Amino acid sequence: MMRVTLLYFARLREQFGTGSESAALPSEVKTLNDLLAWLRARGGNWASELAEGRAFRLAVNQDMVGPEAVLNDGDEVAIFPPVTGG
Amino acid sequence: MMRVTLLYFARLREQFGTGSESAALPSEVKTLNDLLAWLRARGGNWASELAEGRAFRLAVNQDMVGPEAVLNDGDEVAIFPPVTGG
Amino acid sequence: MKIQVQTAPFDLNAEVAALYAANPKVGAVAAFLGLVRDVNEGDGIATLTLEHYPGMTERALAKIVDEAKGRWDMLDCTVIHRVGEMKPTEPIVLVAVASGHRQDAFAACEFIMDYLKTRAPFWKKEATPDGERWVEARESDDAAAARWQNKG
Amino acid sequence: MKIQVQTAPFDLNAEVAALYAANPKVGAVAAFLGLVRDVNEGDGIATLTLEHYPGMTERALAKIVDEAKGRWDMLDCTVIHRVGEMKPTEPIVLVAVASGHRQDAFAACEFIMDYLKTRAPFWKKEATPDGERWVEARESDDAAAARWQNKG
Repeated sequence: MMRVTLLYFARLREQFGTGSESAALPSEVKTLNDLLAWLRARGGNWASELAEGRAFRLAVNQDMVGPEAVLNDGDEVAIFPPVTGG
Repeated sequence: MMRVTLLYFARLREQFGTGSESAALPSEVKTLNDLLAWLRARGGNWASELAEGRAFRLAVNQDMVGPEAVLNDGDEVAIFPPVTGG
Repeated sequence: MKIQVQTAPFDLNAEVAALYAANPKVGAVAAFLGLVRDVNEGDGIATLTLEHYPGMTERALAKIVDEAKGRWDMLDCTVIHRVGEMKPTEPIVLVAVASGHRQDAFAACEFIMDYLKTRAPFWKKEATPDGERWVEARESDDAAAARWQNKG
Repeated sequence: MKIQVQTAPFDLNAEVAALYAANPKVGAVAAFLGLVRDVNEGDGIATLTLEHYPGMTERALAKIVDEAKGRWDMLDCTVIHRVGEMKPTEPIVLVAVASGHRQDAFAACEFIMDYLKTRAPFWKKEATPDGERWVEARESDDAAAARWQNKG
């Protein structure tokens, strides 16, 4: 069983009602795509905000990555809207 | 007979030993090309600095122009090296 | 190279002077200042609030600056991005690049801004007369960043 | 639009703030600072002395700024060029452009600098260990100015 830290920012933080959680992932969750499916299964805002076709970005251990990235125990995973700084 | 003010800057000012002069031009001097030929006829640094192929710039009444420009009585004519500001 | 995320305003004179005053090899500094505007998408803006991802922000900015250093002759560089609440006319971000010559300074400064806009984890929330809203990312910013992949 | 030729140093904070502090439409300021370097063409530089053509200088700079205004969305602009004797690390020139968006600010600022380099009547004389010499114009500056004829 893998444990990861999940971080949410900006609109997603507000929609999910939390900025972070520590999650124990079932063994079938191996990639970010798997993680997204697992989060969508929570329903509600999780299902709608993370639906296919919605614009969001993913980072693992503070580097932006694609949804095919493989997760490791202890990873810091962040999900956030496209950035709007500057 | 046309009278113009001639201004020289930077290296040309130093080589000619003056920054300005008021010149009464003979009637055959109608363009900047004619003026350059008339100045070259002074010999010395005038001939060498204004020789064909030397890099210098021309302005009439504070606008850069080409050597074919026609002169008018009272014009302010400036001859200077390529600019190096900034 | 100085990379900083802070709530406080910054002193443009001090930041820019730090790039050239002690280094007579610097012939050019290109600087960019991004400011809070009072109108966006047709609506009045009372305040802008910047959120970021502490840790990743500094890391992302350092990577962007490193990439710029690999492409252009940069002698020094400062990136300061503010977070928290700001009002119209307040500076949000400063990117300043020192170089021997102007072309490198301009290109590196613009590159860093374009990449910052699409890769550094900052998010803007605007307070309008109709309430608060998150600013949407612009496709034009993605296009601006993408054009650096074909030149430099 | 402010265009000024002066011997005195200028205050970057004050000049840049004047472009945006009173105008909440300004979202971007791109600024360029040109500085005296201590080496040029391999020789040490003790001082740099700038000569100009009073009257034509201001006129040439105004024409360059007007051309930039016709090409890009500029809200305001300041060009300050110093003349007289300067030492390494001293600022020579400031070009700062305020705009709604960064692309216009960057492009207009770089355009004004490129044109200033080839069209504004300033001349530099360097004091080196071997004596004084006039700085030669660079072909690369002509090339930099020429590229704006094909884009913008």
